[in-house]
Amino acid sequence: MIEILYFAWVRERIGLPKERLETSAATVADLVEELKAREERYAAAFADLTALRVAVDQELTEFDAPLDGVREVAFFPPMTGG
Amino acid sequence: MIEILYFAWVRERIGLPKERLETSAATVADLVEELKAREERYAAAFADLTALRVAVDQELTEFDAPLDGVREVAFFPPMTGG
Amino acid sequence: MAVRVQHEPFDFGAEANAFAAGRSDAGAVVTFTGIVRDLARGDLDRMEIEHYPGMTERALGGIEAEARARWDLRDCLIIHRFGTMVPGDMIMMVATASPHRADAFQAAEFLMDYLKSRAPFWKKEYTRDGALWVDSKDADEAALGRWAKG
Amino acid sequence: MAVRVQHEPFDFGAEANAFAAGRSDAGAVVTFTGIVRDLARGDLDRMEIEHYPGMTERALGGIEAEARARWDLRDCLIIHRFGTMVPGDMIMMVATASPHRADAFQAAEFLMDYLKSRAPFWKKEYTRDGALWVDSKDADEAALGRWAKG
Repeated sequence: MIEILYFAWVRERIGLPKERLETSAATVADLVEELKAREERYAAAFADLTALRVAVDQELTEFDAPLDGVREVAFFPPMTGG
Repeated sequence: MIEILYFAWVRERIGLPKERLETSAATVADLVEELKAREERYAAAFADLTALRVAVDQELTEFDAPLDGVREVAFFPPMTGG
Repeated sequence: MAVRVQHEPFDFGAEANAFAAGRSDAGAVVTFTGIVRDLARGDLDRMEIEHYPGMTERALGGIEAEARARWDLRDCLIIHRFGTMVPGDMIMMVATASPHRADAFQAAEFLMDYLKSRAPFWKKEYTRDGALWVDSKDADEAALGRWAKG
Repeated sequence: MAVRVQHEPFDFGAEANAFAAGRSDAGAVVTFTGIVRDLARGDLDRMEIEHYPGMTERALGGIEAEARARWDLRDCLIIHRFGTMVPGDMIMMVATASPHRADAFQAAEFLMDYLKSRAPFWKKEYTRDGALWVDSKDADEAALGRWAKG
């Protein structure tokens, strides 16, 4: 089971802040394809990956990152702190 | 009459913070020569001009600055504010 | 050395004074404070800042550790709020203390550049006409480039 | 916009808060504070700062005007003390407010670099062994070079 978190407009577009998922996806990119295939709101949220960032177990990473042993994946737009 | 001010170790070496002087010196450098000729303490204070800075009417300037119309000349070491 | 992520307002002056008080080990203290700025057309009703609890503290802690590794810092403070704020409210502050003013300035700029683009905060602006997520700026991403190690 | 040259201590936190309070025109506030640092061998009894009344205010006012001409500043503050101070005492502060954080940082660094080498202050350190005028640093003079106009 992986916990998936969504923030900012990704959260709004998908309509929920987090969910738990049983997945056999090998990488973040595979997971994204699996989510996009589920429902239109996921397809809309993940339409342009260049507009998104991903963190795996709370560390920023790339979409080709492996999911082996991972507990938490988060998707969000570029950060705007400060 | 020109008012001459001394600060920091220049003041200590010459032994007074300011004095008024009637001078026909054309430039700051001429004034320095005039002062050095007066007494040993002036010669000591002005021995190394590279260690000194000069302000004419409260603006930093160079030793070749003219004294025509000037009211105030100040001599001091490099500044150490902040 | 401290990182605080909080909903409540903070007292910038009190934090700055506590940070700098009696610091005879470091002659230079730099602070940066981010304030909610009104929009050009003057109609910002409020700003809401969302964050990623857990990752935020990790990211800020990592950025602070990197700053301490790069510069001669005697102390370092990061405070960042989340939740609802109005124009004029203080969003965040950083403070650095060093024996050298160049170190204090550079470390504070480094903290800000990383915090802007690498700490998981997102701002949403509310006006009478609706709400918009603040876009990230290319300039903020570009600012990180100058800290790349040779 | 203000320049203050004074003998009395100032309250850094209160000044910083007053400077930043409700500033919805400028999202970025940077402060620098200079603190009397003890000597490496820990025996600084006190520091005395001498200045050139009249020229000091002119020089600081000129430096502040130059900073306002170069960067988009909504406000700017310089406070510098003279007289006797002990380790941990605050000597001076600058503060800058801008819509852009790079402007706020650069203007504050510019103010500090000019103030260090172009404002007529001189520091003398007193220890049990005697008193020494603080030497100007080549690095401080060199720091001015980066602000030269092309």
